[in-house]
Formats: sequence, structure tokens, C-alpha cells
Amino acid sequence: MPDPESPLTVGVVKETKPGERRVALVPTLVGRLARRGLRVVIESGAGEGARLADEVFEEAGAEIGDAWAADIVLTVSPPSVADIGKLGESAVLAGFLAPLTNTEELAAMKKAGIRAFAVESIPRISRAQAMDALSSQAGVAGYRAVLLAAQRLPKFFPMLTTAAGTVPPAKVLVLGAGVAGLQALATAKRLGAQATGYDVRPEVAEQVRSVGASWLDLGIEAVGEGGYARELTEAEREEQQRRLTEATTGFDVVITTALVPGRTAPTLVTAEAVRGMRAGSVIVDMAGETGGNCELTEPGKEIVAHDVTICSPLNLPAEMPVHASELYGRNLTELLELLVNAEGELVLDFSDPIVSGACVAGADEEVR
Amino acid sequence: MPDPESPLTVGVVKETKPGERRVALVPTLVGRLARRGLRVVIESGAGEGARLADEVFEEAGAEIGDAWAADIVLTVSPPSVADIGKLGESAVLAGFLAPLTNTEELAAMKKAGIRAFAVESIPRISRAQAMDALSSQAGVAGYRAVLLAAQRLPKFFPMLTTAAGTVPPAKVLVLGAGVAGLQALATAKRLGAQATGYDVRPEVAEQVRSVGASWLDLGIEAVGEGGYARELTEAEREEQQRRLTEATTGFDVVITTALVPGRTAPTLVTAEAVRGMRAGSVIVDMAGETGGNCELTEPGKEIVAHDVTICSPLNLPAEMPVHASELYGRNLTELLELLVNAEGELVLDFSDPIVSGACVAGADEEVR
Amino acid sequence: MLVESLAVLVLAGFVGFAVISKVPNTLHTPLMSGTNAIHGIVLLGGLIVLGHGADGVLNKILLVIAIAFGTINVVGGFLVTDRMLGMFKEKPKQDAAKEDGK
Amino acid sequence: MLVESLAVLVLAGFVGFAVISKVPNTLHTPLMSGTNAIHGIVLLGGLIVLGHGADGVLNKILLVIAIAFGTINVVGGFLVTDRMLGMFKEKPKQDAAKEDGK
Amino acid sequence: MTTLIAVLYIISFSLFIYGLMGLTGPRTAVRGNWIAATGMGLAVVATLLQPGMGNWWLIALGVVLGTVIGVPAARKVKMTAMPQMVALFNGVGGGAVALIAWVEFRTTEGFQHEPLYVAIASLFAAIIGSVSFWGSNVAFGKLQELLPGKPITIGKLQQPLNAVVLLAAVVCAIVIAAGGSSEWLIIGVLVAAALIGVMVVLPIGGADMPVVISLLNALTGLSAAAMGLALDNTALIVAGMIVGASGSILTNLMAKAMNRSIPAIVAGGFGGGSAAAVASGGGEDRPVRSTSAGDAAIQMAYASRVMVVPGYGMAVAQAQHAVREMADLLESKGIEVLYAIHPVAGRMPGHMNVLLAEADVAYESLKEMDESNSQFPQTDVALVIGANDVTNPAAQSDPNSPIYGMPILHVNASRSVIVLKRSMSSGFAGIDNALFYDPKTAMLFGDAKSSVAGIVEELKAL
Amino acid sequence: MTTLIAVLYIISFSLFIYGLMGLTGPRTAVRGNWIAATGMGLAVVATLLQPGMGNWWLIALGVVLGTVIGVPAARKVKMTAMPQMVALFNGVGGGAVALIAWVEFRTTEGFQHEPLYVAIASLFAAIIGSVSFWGSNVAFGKLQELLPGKPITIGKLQQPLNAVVLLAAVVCAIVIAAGGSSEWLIIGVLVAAALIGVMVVLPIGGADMPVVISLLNALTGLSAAAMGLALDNTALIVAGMIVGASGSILTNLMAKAMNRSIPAIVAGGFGGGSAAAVASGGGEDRPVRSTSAGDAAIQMAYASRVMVVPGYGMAVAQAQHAVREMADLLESKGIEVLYAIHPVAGRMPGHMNVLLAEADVAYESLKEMDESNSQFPQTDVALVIGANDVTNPAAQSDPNSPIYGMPILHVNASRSVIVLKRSMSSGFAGIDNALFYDPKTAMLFGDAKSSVAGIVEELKAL
Ligand SMILES: NC(=O)c1ccc[n+]([C@@H]2O[C@H](COP(=O)([O-])OP(=O)(O)OC[C@H]3O[C@@H](n4cnc5c(N)ncnc54)[C@H](OP(=O)(O)O)[C@@H]3O)[C@@H](O)[C@H]2O)c1
Ligand SMILES: NC(=O)c1ccc[n+]([C@@H]2O[C@H](COP(=O)([O-])OP(=O)(O)OC[C@H]3O[C@@H](n4cnc5c(N)ncnc54)[C@H](OP(=O)(O)O)[C@@H]3O)[C@@H](O)[C@H]2O)c1
Ligand SMILES: NC(=O)c1ccc[n+]([C@@H]2O[C@H](COP(=O)([O-])OP(=O)(O)OC[C@H]3O[C@@H](n4cnc5c(N)ncnc54)[C@H](O)[C@@H]3O)[C@@H](O)[C@H]2O)c1
Ligand SMILES: NC(=O)c1ccc[n+]([C@@H]2O[C@H](COP(=O)([O-])OP(=O)(O)OC[C@H]3O[C@@H](n4cnc5c(N)ncnc54)[C@H](O)[C@@H]3O)[C@@H](O)[C@H]2O)c1
Repeated sequence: MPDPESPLTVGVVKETKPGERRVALVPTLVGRLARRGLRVVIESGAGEGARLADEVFEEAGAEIGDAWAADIVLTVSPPSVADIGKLGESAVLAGFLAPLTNTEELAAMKKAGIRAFAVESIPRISRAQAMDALSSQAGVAGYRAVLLAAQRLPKFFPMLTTAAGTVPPAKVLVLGAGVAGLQALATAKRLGAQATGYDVRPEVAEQVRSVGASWLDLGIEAVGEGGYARELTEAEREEQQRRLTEATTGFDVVITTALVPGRTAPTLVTAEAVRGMRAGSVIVDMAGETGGNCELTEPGKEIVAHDVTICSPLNLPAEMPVHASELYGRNLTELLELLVNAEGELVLDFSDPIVSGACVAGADEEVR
Repeated sequence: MPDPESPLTVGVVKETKPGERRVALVPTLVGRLARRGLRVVIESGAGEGARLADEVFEEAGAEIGDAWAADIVLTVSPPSVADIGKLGESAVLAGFLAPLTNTEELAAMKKAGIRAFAVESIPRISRAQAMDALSSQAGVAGYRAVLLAAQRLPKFFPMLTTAAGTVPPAKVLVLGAGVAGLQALATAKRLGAQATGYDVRPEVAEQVRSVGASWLDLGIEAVGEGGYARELTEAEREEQQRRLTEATTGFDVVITTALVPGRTAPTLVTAEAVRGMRAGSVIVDMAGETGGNCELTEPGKEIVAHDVTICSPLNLPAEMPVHASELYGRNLTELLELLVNAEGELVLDFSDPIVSGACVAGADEEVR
Repeated sequence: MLVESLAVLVLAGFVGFAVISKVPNTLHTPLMSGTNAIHGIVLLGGLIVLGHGADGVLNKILLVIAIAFGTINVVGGFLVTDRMLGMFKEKPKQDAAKEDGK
Repeated sequence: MLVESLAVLVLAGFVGFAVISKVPNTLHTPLMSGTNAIHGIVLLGGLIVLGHGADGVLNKILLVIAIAFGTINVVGGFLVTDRMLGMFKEKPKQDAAKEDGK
Repeated sequence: MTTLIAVLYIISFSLFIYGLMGLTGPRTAVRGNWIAATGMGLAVVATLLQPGMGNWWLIALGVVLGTVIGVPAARKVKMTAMPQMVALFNGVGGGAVALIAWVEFRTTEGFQHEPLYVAIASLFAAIIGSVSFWGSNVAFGKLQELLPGKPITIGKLQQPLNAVVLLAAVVCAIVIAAGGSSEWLIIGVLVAAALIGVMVVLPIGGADMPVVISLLNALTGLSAAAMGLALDNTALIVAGMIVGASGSILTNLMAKAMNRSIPAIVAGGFGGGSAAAVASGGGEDRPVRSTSAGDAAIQMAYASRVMVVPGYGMAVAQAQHAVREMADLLESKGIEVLYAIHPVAGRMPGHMNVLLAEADVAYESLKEMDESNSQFPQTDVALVIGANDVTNPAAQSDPNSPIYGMPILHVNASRSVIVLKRSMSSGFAGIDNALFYDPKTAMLFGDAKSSVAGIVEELKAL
Repeated sequence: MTTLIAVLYIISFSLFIYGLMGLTGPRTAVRGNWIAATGMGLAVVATLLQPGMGNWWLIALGVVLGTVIGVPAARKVKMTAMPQMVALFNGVGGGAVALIAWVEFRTTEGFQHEPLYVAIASLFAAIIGSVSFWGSNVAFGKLQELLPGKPITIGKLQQPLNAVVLLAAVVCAIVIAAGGSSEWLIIGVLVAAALIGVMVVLPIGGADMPVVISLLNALTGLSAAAMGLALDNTALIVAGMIVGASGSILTNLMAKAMNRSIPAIVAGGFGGGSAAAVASGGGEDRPVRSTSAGDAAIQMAYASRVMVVPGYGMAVAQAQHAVREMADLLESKGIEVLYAIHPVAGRMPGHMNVLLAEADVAYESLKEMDESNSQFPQTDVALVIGANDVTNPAAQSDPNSPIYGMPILHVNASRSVIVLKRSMSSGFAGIDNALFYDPKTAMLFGDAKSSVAGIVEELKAL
């Protein structure tokens, strides 16, 4: 099917979602794809948010053109139904596609015969680690969350003994110690705060300590499938809230990362807990997308309630577009290298759990 | 003269300068002044910016009232001529008064018979360290400058080796290694960046290394009086600029703190240097108040020039009002304890170099 | 005579005791081998008894064997120890690396 | 006789040599004092010579002095060493603190 | 003449002692060995100078025989077969003592005109010499795999039987000392001792053999000292006793380093207690080579490049500061120390970076995976600190492994590998790691922080 | 009987050796001393058991005299006067040897019927004993300040004069050995040796005295050994020789610890080289007590609370990691370790916090100035690491000082103070610090990082 004369094209589109400054590929990776026999087409201005000018892409060997018409289209955020219409027939689409929530868009893809690969759905097996965009972006988010909290806090993070008196270290609590949570703990500790972590999965305690933070033990466990946490029972949730509310009071900063994929985020910080916190304290709620871990969170906004600043940034990685794009681009490149063989032909091996797992549209037809 | 029945009052005014969130006294210090026989009067809402409600001050023993009418008035930023008019006759005024630049205000004070003490003018002798508000606020500023730079930089500060590739550490250059510069270096290093410091005073090299940073040696020296740097000669300045421009290119973040009190800030980062920096790099110019150390700086603004973000925050300490006010308040309290004797009487001992040094208005009459 | 010998015996014991205090594990085996070679000194016993004329064929045979045994102990012991200590010899590092490469 | 004594002498030298390998500085003086007490063993020489009957008043006087000297060396030496080692004794810490307080 | 000989003897044992001191340190060991050998040469010369020596041809015969057998044996033995060679050399030494004692018995008609102490010393020498000869030979047989390496016992009878044979030897000896002069008595002593030697060593497992050989070595030293008492020969007394004493200490050190107690080992030989069990955790019965902090230190101290491979275990142990200290020490000895950072080492992206930055490790010495892999072949020691999955060759070779396809650090391309972890248990992926069973690999068990601290201490002592 | 005595002698010298081994470690030292004393008791008893002993009354007289003088002297001497006491005890030991040798000469009519070696050994004992007696007495006199502590020389004549006197002693001795039996000869030997003793020690400065006393101690040991050879007494030979050998090593160790070389010291005595110079930097001639890492380690190991006082020097040396390691070690010994953080220690606000946080020191153990000052009186050791101005009492007492009025850490309220810095030079304020001259204070000179590393090593060795 593929013609060595006219190689497969990879399109990198300009993100349209407000505030999205990432881009799905960076110039250093263009050459790597070229070595696989792929031609990269960049939508003009795609790299602007990450301060990557079109020329830089061109220097690296890419063309500026209609990226939506390419054989393989790479995106950062899920395309709208309108965008999906711009895709060529039987095009391959890869990126964050939010398959669990964007049901309408998914239906559109299926109808248009698009073969769509959602990076969220790549199984978290060892071999797929290099394609794990959830991890790479969560790492960025965890780091940024701490910077945000430090900016908003009217106090120092580190302890300082000075001629004008001693300032105690800030106390930072991170709820949910996944990739983002661990990175947040490590960063807070680095900045000199007293970092404490909490998670429902008890085995995480060791990991929390392994970044030099301490562990908040509430005595509630919930381990689900595939390394993700399961949802808690009603009773458990109440108990957790009660104990957490008690514990939260003493902290200057609370960063929450507790997500259960596809479900509403659990409420970990109640309104009562916020009321109990000292004036000027800061909450960074990273679970805003699924409703937030704090009862008072207004997703995407920054509010002050009971003299506590509650931030709920929805797209922290986009605030650090250079490295976030670099990491994300490498994730996608790794994925493409699995979908395209050494001769530059698209070969979708649905017996590979990564391919079948990531494919959210177009798989059924091919497999049968 | 003073009446034990009607003790001296200390007034804490509400700051009016836009963005000024600090307050000249915090509740924990009210008791300390009371023990000296002083009554503290707070202007309503004075603590708002630092999230200190009037009630908190009242609980600590202060009264809400007309702070401008007090015997001793504490401020953070220099009062306007109008404000000076509100002061009682022969009132004592203490705070940042910018004596070298605010000549008009100073004249007004002298005319009104105010005895004014500028914390900037306190001699930097060992005994005065606890009153050294320049130092305490510079420490805050240095820390905040790094947070600001980290926020603006589209990259990670620390080095991270991840499944999606290795991210190199950010390179941070701090120009001017006084209190603010050293704190910035230490904070950048903490966050995982490769921190490098530079100053005209060569003896600072050891201090830069003592916070774990490295030293940029350009081979230019200029040591002035009283521990401050002297202004450079024309030739020296050109040579410095040339060499610095060369060195600056490789850095992701440049933080400048080079001030010579009362003079225009030296230009350390030329437009050419900015052009040479990588897209996305960040400059935080802390010398904006006296014109800035970067040629392209627009004081008080954040601009992007040649794809480099140049921030020039004029009041970094105000962004961290709780601890900044706490430290500043203690500086002022120490100063008051020098001006007021154990019986709560105002005793201005102009033979004390601190008192005579700090007094920028009202001294002449008393001394003679 | 006996008592002087006893004094010598006790002192030698203390020397042996004091000399071996902290030995890195890697040297345990070479050290064992080295002390092993030293007790080959029994060769001297064979030499003395045979040298002072042991009569009878059996005696002579036994003593020749004893001397041979003692000699093996001494000569073999020191040589083997030396080989074991190969890694601690003045290192012609590059050569060793080359040998590996061959 | 002499050679056996020589063997003993040499071995004793090795023992002395091997025993003192790494001594913390704080113990230098007590150790010096302790060895000092041990060479008070010269007392034995006085005992032997006097005990086996030295004739003449001067000899007797000299030997009594020698014995007295030796005794001082031994008795004083061990006692002084013990006092120096006071800090290393099973510490009744609280008492020491109290003493300071008094 | 006798004075000269005596002085030569004194010089020669001084050389032994000086040589032995040298043998306890890596830098002086080689020289120490040759100093001791010089002492031995001097002792032999001194002995041959004795007035009234004769039988020169026979003496020459014995010496030549010994040399012809000993030198090639020592030269040709493979490095791996060293321990059994030492056992053999030790055995013949013991054999020589036993033979000399026997001849002494014969030439003095059962020690009839000798002082009692000569008889006692000779009999002691005979017994210990014979035990050592036969015990060493059995040890040799086991290590050379001529005899099965596993413990061989005759069950419950072992202990009483050993006791009976020991009693027989002692009774014969007492009868001789009391005046008995029948040759069967001395033969009885020798044979009973031989039986003891065989029966005690046979039930001991192969893993404990080095300790047993060391013990037999110390015993041979004692027998030589006893022979010296009997012959009134200072050189024999001193050399034998030094070996006896230092050998005992050494045996103790070796047993400790292997986490074994000497009584337990010997009791095993006597039929009590159970024989050695090699440390194992994962239920695996493949052999694992475990090492000590001291050995790891020496191995690195004599390397020119060391690659540190940190993993989650370093983070759990919070060993980063200790690792930095170790690297500093090595670098001060002129050794290049690099860090191989695997992309997913630890439990979060950049986990190792965070920790190593905290410990102030220079960014330049952190090497990414690809660069590390090209460096390993020129690396003398790869020090794996609490890493597991990221070094597991199964990721490349076993398509059924859950980590198949993950790129790994090829640590076993380096000349030797030392793995620091607490047990044989698995890492995040929950699978076994063939690296640990590689003949190049030595395991240093224990918490990573204390293991590294141990290495640091040993490095300082070098 | 002689056998019993010989065996008792063997037991007694074994006790000496065992006791001496004990004396080298802080935990076993007290017991070691008493073990050695027991050995001495045994040796005396064994000697008194000798057949044919007489003169009991005189013996008793001598022993009683010695006890009556020795015991109170040892009991009452002040701790600070210990070194001169040791010198005195050592001197009388040497004196005893010299006297016995003299009597031997007299009773054997110049060793006329004795083997040559007895004569040589006795004469050696006489010379060394006399040197030791007189040398020790001069050392005592200097330390006790009966003689001026400064070097006393007679200029250029010193060296030739010493040589002449030495020659005289040797010539007299040779004449005796060759058969001379005039009593003047032995008196000549003793007097010449006495002169040497006096003349060699007089020119040596007070600071080197401990080394000299140790040297004289070793010499007395050798003289005892020589006396043992002459009297054919094993106990004397062994004990004397052990002291001779261990004393030499110890002298060497002491000289090294004080950064002096023995040849230089003795050469000083012989008129060559210049005499000791105490370490000093600031041109100050007030005495400063300097200490070693080993002593600092022991002092802290036996404390119950240690306060670390960090300053700019810790930052310059980047010693924070080493400090943490040291604190960990101390804490593992059950010692409380706190950090006294002065508000302006270092060169920027919070300088110490940044560094200590990097080294992962727990925030709870950092104490502010006021709290620290109330803790110092209950502190055994205040360890000042590169801090200077912030501990300078001039800030409180000297209104003319540039730092007058600055609050300081009252480190000298603690029981002892150890200051780590590179020299006597001043800190930021450029002024001298009286703390360094406080009798409670000991200075450990050197880069803070390596000094702390040294302390860590010593702590591990304890
Ligand atoms: N980096 C990431 O982002 C990330 C995220 C999630 C998962 N992972 C996975 O985590 C794994 C990382 O590999 P890895 O080699 O670093 O770790 P690993 O395979 O989990 O192995 C860690 C080893 O350290 C040892 N250990 C634990 N505590 C120790 C201590 N205190 N002292 C000494 N040893 C200790 C353990 O053995 P003992 O129990 O015998 O001591 C264990 O075998 C990979 O499988 C990776 O896929 C990585
Ligand atoms: N904290 C602030 O904000 C700030 C700002 C500006 C000025 N200051 C001033 O700085 C001073 C701080 O007092 P401080 O006691 O911390 O320091 P300091 O008085 O400056 O003394 C530091 C001492 O450390 C020693 N030192 C330097 N490098 C060393 C090394 N590598 N190893 C061991 N010792 C070393 C120096 O002695 P050697 O040379 O003999 O080794 C020096 O005496 C105060 O006077 C304060 O007023 C403070
Ligand atoms: N294959 C791999 O190597 C790999 C790579 C990345 C992540 N993972 C694993 O995936 C899992 C999740 O990773 P993630 O960072 O994306 O996490 P996530 O964003 O899915 O969840 C964040 C954390 O919140 C916790 N959480 C959920 N509900 C909670 C509640 N009610 N209270 C408190 N905490 C709650 C979860 O346990 C999780 O640790 C982890 O086990 C991680 O190790 C594996
Ligand atoms: N008494 C005390 O203990 C005390 C307290 C605080 C500060 N100080 C001293 O005061 C001095 C200044 O402190 P600060 O932090 O307020 O500094 P600052 O804000 O006055 O100046 C910042 C730094 O910029 C440097 N600088 C000036 N011109 C420069 C140029 N052209 N190029 C590069 N660098 C240039 C200066 O040398 C100074 O280090 C320092 O010496 C500090 O140690 C002393």
C-alpha cells in the first residue's frame, strides 16, 4: 500500500484549546521520524506557544503545510468534532483523546473511519514506559503545582534563621502520591518545605519516604486494578474525610492529585477543612478536571475562601511548554515507531497489547 | 515630658501604594511594644494585604483608630506629601523613606518638624543587623525572584532523567551577589538548577561558593565604601558589558540584583546579550527601581523581547506579605526599642551612630 | 630449657595474635596461604633428625618423605600465595586490560 | 642462655611494636603512664640483688634506695594512670553534672 | 657456631613476623610474602650449618622431590582451584610433622630417655599432624570434586564413633608417655588421628571448607610448635606458634565474614547441628556469590573506572549521601566514578536525579542509558545500588517477561558487578533477575545505606 | 620452685601484654591498667619466692619507703600536673636501674667473673638508667616551673660538649668491659650519663616535653630489659623490652600528633635546629590549646549533649554533609546533638538553614539563639564549626568593638568548647576572638570539612 516515492506524512497541528501552549512534536524529533521514512508537516504557528518558530521546524527538515491532511495526525488535546472532519479518510490520529469522557468525538472518529490512538489508554506495562504521556505530563504537573503553591503562599517554603527572627518551614501536604504527587513531594522538599504525603494505596508509603518526605498514615486502603486506585466505599470515604479534615488543619499548603480515571474525583479536602486552615494557606487542586479533590474547588479558577487560596489549574503542563512538549513529543515518537515499521509502512499489530490498548477507534474493523 | 498615664502611641498605617501588601507591624509584636509601655494603634484594614484581619490585631492588644495621629508612625513605603500633612506635630516617622530620591517629601517632613527615621539609612554595623530591613527584604526578594523565574521559564529547573528522555538542568546566572543575590543563588541551587554568581566585589566569590553555587570570573573589581559597591569607570563598564554579554548567552535564567544606592543601576545585560539568549529564556531584573540592569527592562512590567521574557518586578517582598511583614515588623520593633527607653519615653541619643545615621529629618535641630 | 621455650612459645602466640587484627576479606585466603607456607618450617625438623643420622631404612624413607612434604609445603605455599596476590602487584593496568581484550 | 634470652627479647620487641598500632590521642598520655608503670619491674632487680645478699653498707643503702625508687615507679605509676583514665570509667554522669553544679 | 645458628634463627623468625605484618595489607602483601620466604630460606641454611649434619644425599633427595612436585603444582593450578591447593600443601606439612614424630619415637625407643615434656610434645605433634594431613586431604578431595561436596555422615553413629576414636588416640598416647614403647602404640596414635581427621571433615559442606582449611592450617602450626619444643628448636617454636595463633584469629575472621560460627562448623563435623546453608531467598537453588564490604572496597580501590547504577533501593535506603562520600573517596584515589541513570529507575520520573542532586553529585557525572551502555565494557566495577528491573537481561531475552522490550543497563558488560540489596527478592516488576546469578556478579546483602557506609569505612582503612 | 617462678613470670608478662592491649582503647583502658598492675604484683611475689632470699627487713624498708612516697604523690597530684608526675616516676625507675647496675659492679668487682654480655648489658643499663633519671628530673623541673620552661642552651658549645661527655661515658664503659675494675670508672659512667641527661633535656622547650618524657620512658624500658639480660630474668627482659618497643612507637605517635619530628626535638637538645614553636597565627602570644580529631571524637563520644555551632566557615568548606554524618554517628551512640543557629551566621539570612536542609538535618534539632543560650550550660561539648564573630564575647564586653551590641551565642557556658577553623585569623568583622584563648577551648585547625571527616573516622574507630 505505501509508496516509497510518496512517504507517509505526519501532521502536527496547532492547538486551539485556550491556554494550550504545548505542541505534539519538537524539531529535534523531526529527524528521528525522517529516519523512519516519515515526512513531517507542521501547521504554521503550531510551535508558537512553546516558542518554537516555524523556521526552526523547517531547519530540522519539516514542511509547513496542512497538517490535518496528513496520514498520521498528532495532537496534544482532543480534537473537536469539526476538527475530526478535517482528517483524511482512514487517517491515523494520536494524542490525548479523553476516550472515557469525549464520547461524542469518539463516535465521530469511528464514523469517519479514523484510526485513533489515545495515549491515555496505553497500558502501563514496562515496555510502554517510553510512550507513557500520562507519566511524563504528570511529572511536569507535579513540579509546576509546587511552584504555583510557592508563588501563592505569602510565606517562605524554607526555614530561615535571620537577624530579624526565625521563619519556620512551610508544611506541605500532598494527597495522592502517584507520579505527580511524588514529583510534588520531591520538589517541595527541595525548596525546603516539610513535605508529607498521603495516598490510599499503603505500599506508596515507602515511595513517599524514598523521596525524603514523610507519610501521613490514616489507616484506609484501597487498591484497584492495573496499579490505579479503586473507588472507595461510602463508609470508607466518610471516614477518610473525617480523618483528613483533622490532619489538614496544620498545613500551609495542600496539593491534591487524587484521580480515579473516568470517575468523579474523591473529595479529600472538605469545606470544614478549609475553614480550619490558617489564613493565607494555599490549596492546589490538580484533580479539577474531574471535579476536584477539594469541596470548594472551582475547576480552572483561583478563588479565595475562608482566607485560603484555592487554585485549580486545569493544564499545568501547558505552563511549561518547552519541556512538556519535548517529553510528550518523545512519547508520541515512540508510539509511532511501534505503528510504523522500519520501511516506513504503517503496520498495526493488534496482537500487541499496546497497539490494541491504545486504539480507541478503528480497531474493531481491522481486528476482525 | 511623657506622661505614664497617657503612654506614647505607635501608629501602623494602611499602605496605599498599589500592590503593597505588606504592613509595618504584625500582631505578635504588639505585645512586645506594650511591654515597653507603648500603645499600638492600627489603621483599619492595614493588615488586609497580609491577611491579617483587624480583629487579630485587636486580640493581640492593639486598637483600631487614627494611626496617622500617633506619636510614632510606622510605614512600609514612603508617605506622600499629603500623608505627611496628616502627621501630628513633632511626630516620629519610621519606615522606608527613600531619602536619596524622595527629596520633596523629605523637605515636607523637615518643614513639618517631623523626626523621620529611614530604615535604608541605618548604618550596616553588626549591632544594627536586627534592624536591617534592607537585608531582611532583600532576602525575601531573592527567594521570590527565583520563584518568578521558575514560573516564567518554559523548562524544568532540575535535571530529570525520565522514560521520555533526559532534561538538562536549567542554568541560572545571578548578577550581583549581595543578600538578595546570594539568596537567589541558594534557592536556584535548591530547586536543582546549575547556579552561577557574579559580582564586581571579588571577595564575594567565596560567599557564592559557600552557598553551593559557582563563580563567574570576569576579572573586574570595584569595591566601595561601607561594604557597598562603588560605581565603575566608563572603561571598566564597557569591558564588563562586553565580557558579560559573551557569558550570558549560555544561561536559561538571568537574575540581576546590582544596585549602587542612589545611582542609576549599571547595565549588565545588553540588548545584544538578550538577542543572544535562547528563545524562552527568562530575565528577572531586580534593579528596576533605579532603571534596571538590563538594557531592555521596562521597570514594573513584564515584556517579551527577542523571545526572552524580561520581568522587572518593583516590589517582590510585597508578594510574600506574611513573612515579609513579620521580618520588617521585627526590624522596626528593634529600631523602636532603641528610640524608646525602658520607661516608655522617647529618648533620641544622636551620639549613637544608628540613631544619627537613620535620622533623615529633624536631627539637626535636636543635635544643636 | 623448657621454661625458656615456654616463654618463647607464649610470646610468639601474642605476636601471632597481635599481628592479625583487621584484615580485609580479600586478603583472608592469601594470608591463610602465607601462614600455611610458614608452617612448612617443619622441614627443619626433618632436616635435623635426618641430618643427625637416623638409622634404619624405614626411618630414612619416612624422613625423606617428611622432607619432601615439608619442601612441598614451603615452596608450593609461597608460590601459590604470590600468585594469589597477583591483583595487588604493581599494576601494569593497561596490559591487564589488553589481556582481557584479547 | 644468652641466645634464648635474645629470642625472648626480640619477640617481646615485636609484641610491643604490634600492640601499639592506632591509639587515639587522648590515650597517649595514659598509655605512656601505663608503660612507665610497667618498667617499674626494675624493682625485681633490686629485690633479687638485695635478696641474694649484697654485702657492705653502701651496697645495702644503694639497693634500698633502688627498691624504694622501683616501688615508687610501680605504685605511683599505676595509680596515676588510673586517675588519668577517670574519664573512661563507667560514667555516673548525673553525679559529675551535679558536682559541676555545686 | 650454635650462637650463629641461634642468631640466624632469630633473624629468620623476625622476617616471618615482619612478612606476616605485610600480608595483612593490600599494598604490602606481595612484599610481605617474599620477606617471609626469605626468612624460610635463612632458617633452612642455618639448620644445614648445624655441626654434625650428615645424610646429605638423602636430604637433597627429599628437597629435590619436594621441589619437583611443589613448584609445578603451584605454578599450574588454576586460580579457581587455589583453595584446594592450599589444603593440599597444608596437609603435607601436617604429614611431615606426623612422620617426624614417628621417626623420633623409633629412634628414641618410645621416648624412653627423653624428658617427659619431649614425649608429650612429640605425641601432640603426631596426633595433630596426622589429623591435619588426613583432614586436609579430605578437604582437597571435596573441593576438587573427587569426593562429593555435600556433607557425608553416617547418621547418629557419627558422634559416638568420633568420641571412641579420639579416646583411642589419647589412650595410646598416654601409654607411650607413661613408658610404653611398642611401635603399635604410635601407629595406633597415628591411625586413630587419621580417622578423626577424615571423619570430622567428611560431614562438612563445601561452603564451609575455606574455614575448615584455615582451622587445619592453624592446627598444623601448633603441631610444628610442639615439634619445635620436642627438638628444642626456637625457629620451629616461634614460626609454628605464630601460625597457630594468627591462624586461629584468621579462622575466626573468615567464619565471621561468612556469617558462620566455628563451633557450629566443627559441631557439624562431629555430627551435631546442621551443615552449612548458603544464603538464599527466592527459593532459587542456583548459586549466588555473596561478598563483603571489605572486598567490594578493595575491588573498587584497584579499579580505574567504577559505574554506580542507582535504583529504587538507593532511594528507599536514602543512601545518596553515603554514595557521594564513597565516590569522593574513590575519586581521591584517582578512580573515575560515573553514574548510570536508567530512565525509569526509582518510582517517579527523575527520581535518581532528585536524590543525587540533594547529595550534590555533579551533573556531569550522571550518564544517560545509551552513553552508560557504551561505557560499561571499559568499566572495571559496576556497583548496582538497589536497582533490579532496570538491569534485568530478561527484558531483552525473554519475550514472556512482563518487562520484555524495556531497554536496560547492560551492567554485565563490565568486568565485574557488585549488587547491593537486602535479599534476593524481586523489584517492581516482581520477577527474578538472572544478573544476580551471573558468575561475574557478587551480591552485597544488606540495607544499601549501611552497605555503602561499610564500603566507605573499608576504603578509608585501605 | 624455679619452674614455678618461671611459669609465674610467664603469666605475669602475659598480663602485662594483655593489659597493654587494653590500654590502647578507651573502653578497656581502665581494666587494662589494673590487669597490668596484677601482673606486676605476681612478678614481685614470684621473685620473693626465689630460694635463698634474705635481707627481708631491708627489702621491706625499701618497699615501705617507696609506697609511702609514691602513693600520696600519685593521689594528690593535680590533673594538670600529671605529665611532670609521670616524668618523676619514670626518672626514679631509671635511677633504680642505674643504682642496681652500680651495686652489681661493686659486688662482682667490675664484672670480672661474669660473661662479657653481662658486663655489656649492665653498663648499658647503667648509662641509660642514669640518662633517664637525670633527664626526667630536668623535664619535671621544667614542667613544674622549678626550671625556666624556655630552652636553655650554652650556645655553640652545646654540641661539642655533649659529644665529649658521651665519649667519656663510652670510654669508661669500654674500659670496664675490657677488665677495668676501679670504682671510679663506673662512677665516671654514671656521672657522664647524668650530664648527658641534663644537657640534652635542658635546651628543649616546654611544648615538646611530653614527647621527651615518652622517649625517656622508652629508654628506661630498654634499660630494664638490659638489666634483665644481665640478671637472666625473663620477666625483666620481656616487660622492659615491651615498654621499650611500645614506648618508641608511642613517642612517634605523640610527635606526629603534635606535628613534630623526634629527630628535630632531640637535635634541638643536641644544640642543632631550633626548639619547638607553638602553632600561632594572629601574632598573638597568648597560649592557644590545639587538639586533634581523635581527641575531639573521644570528648564527644563521652558527652551526653553536643551543640554544633555552624558559621560561615562550614559554608566555605561545604562541610554540611560531613557534619550530618558526624551527628548521625553521635546520635547512634545515644548522644543528643543540637544545632545552635545564630541569626547572622554566614553571609546571608538563613545561610545555615539552606546548607543544613541540603544535608537533611531535621528542622527540630535547629535551635534559635535564645534557646541555644539557655541550653549551653547543660552542654558537654560545643563544637564551633567555622563560626567566629557570632561567638565573640567582645560583642558583650567591649564597647569599642565593631560588633559591640550584637547578641552572641554563649558557647563558653558549656563544659568544653572545640573550635574548628583553619587558622587564628579573624572573621567578617576582622577582630580577634577571646573565646579561642579561653582555657575551656581547644582549637582543631584545618579545613572544616576535612576536620569533621577526621572526627567521623575517629568516632567509627572508637
Ligand atoms: N521511574 C518511574 O517513573 C517509575 C514509575 C513506576 C514504576 N517504575 C518501575 O520501577 C522499577 C524501577 O527499577 P529499579 O531497578 O530502580 O528498582 P526495582 O526493580 O524496584 O528494584 C529495587 C530493588 O531495591 C532493593 N531495595 C529496596 N530497598 C532497599 C534498601 N533499603 N537497601 C538496599 N536495597 C533495597 C530491592 O531488593 P531487596 O528487597 O532485596 O532489598 C529491589 O529489588 C522499574 O520496573 C520501573 O518500571 C518506575
Ligand atoms: N548572615 C548574614 O546575613 C550576614 C551578612 C553579611 C555579614 N554577616 C556577618 O558575617 C559574620 C558571620 O559570623 P560567622 O561566625 O558565621 O563567620 P565569621 O565570623 O565570618 O567567621 C568565619 C570563620 O570561619 C573560618 N573558616 C573559613 N573557611 C573555613 C574552612 N574552609 N574551614 C574551616 N574554617 C573556615 C574562618 O577562620 P579561618 O580563616 O581561620 O579558617 C573564620 O574565622 C558576622 O560578623 C555577621 O555580621 C552576616
Ligand atoms: N508502568 C509503570 O511503570 C508506571 C508508570 C507510571 C505510573 N504507574 C503507576 O500507576 C499508578 C498511578 O499513577 P499516576 O501518577 O498516574 O496516578 P493517578 O493520577 O492515577 O492517581 C494519583 C494518586 O491518587 C491516589 N488516590 C486515588 N484515590 C485516592 C483517595 N481517595 N485518597 C487518596 N489518594 C487517592 C492514587 O492511589 C494515585 O496514587 C501508580 O501505581 C504508578 O506507580 C506505573
Ligand atoms: N552588617 C552586615 O552584617 C551586613 C548586612 C547586610 C549586608 N551587608 C553587606 O552590604 C553589602 C551589600 O548588600 P546588599 O545585598 O544590600 O547589596 P546591594 O543590593 O546593595 O547590591 C547588590 C550587589 O550588586 C553588586 N554590584 C554593584 N554593581 C555591580 C556591577 N556593576 N556588576 C556586578 N555587581 C554589582 C554589589 O557588589 C552587591 O553585591 C554586602 O557587602 C553585604 O555583605 C552587611
